[in-house]
Amino acid sequence: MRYKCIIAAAVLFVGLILPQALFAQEDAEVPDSLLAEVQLEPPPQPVVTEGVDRPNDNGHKLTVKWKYPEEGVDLIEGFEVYRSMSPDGEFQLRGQSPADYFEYFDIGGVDKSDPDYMANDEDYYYKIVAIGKNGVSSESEIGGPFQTSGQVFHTGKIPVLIGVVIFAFFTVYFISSAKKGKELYVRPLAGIEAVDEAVGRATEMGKPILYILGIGTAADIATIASFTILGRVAKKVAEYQTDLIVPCYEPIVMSIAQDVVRSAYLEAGRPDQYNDDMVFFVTNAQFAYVAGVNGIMVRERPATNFYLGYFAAESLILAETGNSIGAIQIAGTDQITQIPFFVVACDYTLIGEELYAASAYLGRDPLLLGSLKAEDWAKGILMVVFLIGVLTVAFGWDGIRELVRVNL
Amino acid sequence: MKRRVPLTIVFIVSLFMVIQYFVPLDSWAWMYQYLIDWTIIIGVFALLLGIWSLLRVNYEKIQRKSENWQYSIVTLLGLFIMIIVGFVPGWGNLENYTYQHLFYYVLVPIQATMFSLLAFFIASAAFRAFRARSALASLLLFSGLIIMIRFVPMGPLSEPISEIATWILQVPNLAAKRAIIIGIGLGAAATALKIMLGIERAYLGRD
Amino acid sequence: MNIFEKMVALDRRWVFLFLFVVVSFAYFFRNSFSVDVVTTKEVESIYDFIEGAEPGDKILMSFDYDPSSLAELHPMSRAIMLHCFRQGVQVIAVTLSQYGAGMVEEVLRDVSAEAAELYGREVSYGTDYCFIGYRPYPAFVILGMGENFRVFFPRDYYDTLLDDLPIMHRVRNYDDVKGVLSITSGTTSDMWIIYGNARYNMPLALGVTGVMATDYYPYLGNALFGLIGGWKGAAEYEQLVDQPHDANRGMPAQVAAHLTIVLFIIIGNIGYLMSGRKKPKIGV
Amino acid sequence: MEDGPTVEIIWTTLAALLTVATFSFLYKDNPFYKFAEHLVVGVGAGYFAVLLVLTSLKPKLYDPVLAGEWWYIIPGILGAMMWFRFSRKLSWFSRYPIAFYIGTSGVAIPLYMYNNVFRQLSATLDLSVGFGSLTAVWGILIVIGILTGLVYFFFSKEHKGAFGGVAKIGIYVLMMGFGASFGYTVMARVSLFVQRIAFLESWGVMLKNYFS
Repeated sequence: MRYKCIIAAAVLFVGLILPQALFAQEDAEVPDSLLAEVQLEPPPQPVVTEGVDRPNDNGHKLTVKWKYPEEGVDLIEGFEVYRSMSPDGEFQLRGQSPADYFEYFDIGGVDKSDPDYMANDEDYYYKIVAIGKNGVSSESEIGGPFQTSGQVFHTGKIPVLIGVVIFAFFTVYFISSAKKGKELYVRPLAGIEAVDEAVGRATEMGKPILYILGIGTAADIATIASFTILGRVAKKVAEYQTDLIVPCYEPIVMSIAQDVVRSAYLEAGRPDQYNDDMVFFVTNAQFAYVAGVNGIMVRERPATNFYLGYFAAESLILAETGNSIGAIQIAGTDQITQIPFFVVACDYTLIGEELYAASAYLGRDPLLLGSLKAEDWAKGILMVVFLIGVLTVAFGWDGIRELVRVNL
Repeated sequence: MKRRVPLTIVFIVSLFMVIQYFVPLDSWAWMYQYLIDWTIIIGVFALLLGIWSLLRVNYEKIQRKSENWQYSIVTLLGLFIMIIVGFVPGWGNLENYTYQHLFYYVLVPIQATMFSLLAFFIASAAFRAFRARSALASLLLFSGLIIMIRFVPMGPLSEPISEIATWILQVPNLAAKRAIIIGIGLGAAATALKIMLGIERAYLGRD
Repeated sequence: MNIFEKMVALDRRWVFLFLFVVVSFAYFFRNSFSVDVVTTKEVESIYDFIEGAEPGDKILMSFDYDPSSLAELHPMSRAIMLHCFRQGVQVIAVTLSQYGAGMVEEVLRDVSAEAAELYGREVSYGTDYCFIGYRPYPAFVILGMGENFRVFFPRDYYDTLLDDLPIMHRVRNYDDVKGVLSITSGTTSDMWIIYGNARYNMPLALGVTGVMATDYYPYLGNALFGLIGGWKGAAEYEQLVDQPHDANRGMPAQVAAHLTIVLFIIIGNIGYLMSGRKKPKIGV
Repeated sequence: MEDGPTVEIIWTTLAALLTVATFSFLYKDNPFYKFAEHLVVGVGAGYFAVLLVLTSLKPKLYDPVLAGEWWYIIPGILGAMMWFRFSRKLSWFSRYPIAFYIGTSGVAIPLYMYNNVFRQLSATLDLSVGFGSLTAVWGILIVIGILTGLVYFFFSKEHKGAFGGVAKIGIYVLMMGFGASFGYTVMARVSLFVQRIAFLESWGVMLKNYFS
């Protein structure tokens, strides 16, 4: 744990301190003001008041604001906004603004190669031209220098940060208290209890077990949760000496699944029974994969099908084909659009969060269950916030509602 | 080396991914994009493992003359043709005639048809599961049926049915979705935290 | 095995066959019979909204989809625009979708030509409709248009100053249009609710894909005054404006399919209740 | 590249036959389906292999490195480490790129916290809940539905007594939601099938025009 803290501190240092030091701002110099040429009956002059950097972004954008006398609005067509990097340099047209609107949001390019590029922490000068309806325009004095800059921390995301910190605290706390030997109760879940039973059933029938990890990548949390459950299933399979079929959609997922199954066989004391052909790659075209898996189902006739991980539209095709061959089916996904189809077509479905719970439950390390306690606490707190929030909103007070709002 | 280094990598990368969410700076955005590029590159390298696995499985089937071995020839043929016409320099690669035509006239129609089988499976699943077997199943049946009947002209009944359907979509449907989404959020965040801290490490295998 | 037991244990391939035949039949004879689409309140309220508009009123239509969802969303865009042109309601078009501009141009051209032919009057650019173009950062654009359309769109898609378009005369922001309709296949629908309606409180309605529709029902009656979901919603609108087209032609097959499924569910339930079997189950 | 009518007919006929072969799976597994299935698996894998190498590996690794962006060699090396899996003894090297890949899942922590928790919370509080109107009543029902649904997902407490009763209401709400989603999806799935019939129809028209 200690070396992780050191690394964390180092990453934080590099990330937060260094950019500050590198991009330290210099004092801006005061520009010379230029007098605009005066002609006959020109509209009133705009006066540039400020250039405001938008908070919580990477810079490269600036809102320039100006003042304009009320009586002038009817005399002009609108404004043109010009920008330059020096008060006496060449001013370039950035855009227009309507006659009654006294600010302009100047969006510059982010990339240096972009002709529109607007650098952070550099001086920019603005000039506003009021275009008179009589064809005569009048220029403002040059405003500036204004700077745009990137922010180190997105203050609109503070609620998320607080949420993450509190939740991380709960998780770590309950896992470490589980390590100290505190008993944690977890209610039984039908889908979890069915796992071992399903392996036994396949053994009795002398048929294989099919395990589908879904079509997610190895970076999807649902897939990673599924690896843990696969480890448990594979171990049982090895103990019972049943056949296991794991057709994969993604090569990295396949590689990891091979390691997981091999380890499970090793743990069950039958490393010689494992071979890489149990976990194989089919294809990475979505419905071609479905066609392949369907073929495997109707030819190998597995007794039990597991569908655990990330699933899209193929969920129901697989589950219905599995149903037609009479397999016991256990499914679980965090894809909300697919849960109804699994519920309808499978024998046991782990709904959303239950998939993660199952993963914690069936993992090798019972300490992982501590995280379930943390999730429950978070849910409890959320329910309280919900209730208080709804009540306060109903009585016309927006405090709570604004407190939890994330402003991206 | 075998466990400690990978777990450290996971921790560092995860931590960066968490922090970058809160930091809008260009340098961080660049780093994030750069690391996402890594995953793409690793993914493409891993593809060779996938292709190798596909070759091996099918080759063994043919060699052992196991059941349906003839079809494995079809798979290998499809694979080889695509790879050869796609990779041989000067043959147009992605614009190659055979590559494009096999895509449009083989891959697309079979995949689209496979997808369209859902129309039938959704019907058979509804037939089998939408039965008033218990209170729970009856509710499923009721709300599913109302939403489907909405489609069918029913004369004077249409009006109240469409009202109820809208209510179901507005109230219980939304409540159900939100509850599940929130649960998933907490479960996923907890799992990701355990992965980051190296508590959840089944993906590394043993030894 | 009595008849009820047979009904319960019916081979699913009968369901397949029946569905296949019925839907194919409905599809091939789609021009021979039409289906009276049941219109829903959420679609009717959009129709009533435009029906209640005076000639010369203006509607902002945001086409926030790209060619990939054209097939699903075009029928509703067409029906709504035809309705506007019929009523003499002027359409200000904008797109917040990166790949939308070329497509919107085409849609506007086709539908205005069709309306001109249908209603026997000239439907011309600049007076009956205009297209102000595309800008990135949809959230900013929605906020900006709440102040003044000219903030992000000083000129239209064809580089004409907005003030030179008769339709845009004295139109500053959402206050000067009767309402906003966003036809969308992505997240801009949320932005219209959060940044548009919540902030500027203009009447807002959405046309969305079938998959998205269930997510927006909760906003009906508060943020949204109407909602059109997928082909079904489009078919309703086509019927309301009496211009049945693509969406309506798809309806016979849809109704046939839904009816078939409902029928089989009923068969299954009768069989189940009469035979007293306990299988099958749902898996939770 | 333009095909002549005869060539186009041949290709389209192939596509139509493969479509029919795939549909035949609805009846039962058969040689035609087996052929279509094995063909699409091979073609699909080949298609994506070529596509990914040419559209991902080339612009992300080959081109930048040639252009002097040497730092892209690092992920290249990491990627190549995946190939150590071909040797049983050295396969543990592949854990480094795998660990990196898994590590990127860390982004899920703040993202899920925002999308799944805070956004849902805000969206719910933004609904007009209050007293008096019907929508307000529905608003309150939605909140009750969400809360009971969350109670169903409690793992560390037994679903017994009053708590169990609330959880039971929760699962009822979930079920109604599932039924609604299921029923609503039928439309989209049927249109997929209609599109396939439309394709077969256009093939028929094409044949008819060609031979007459």
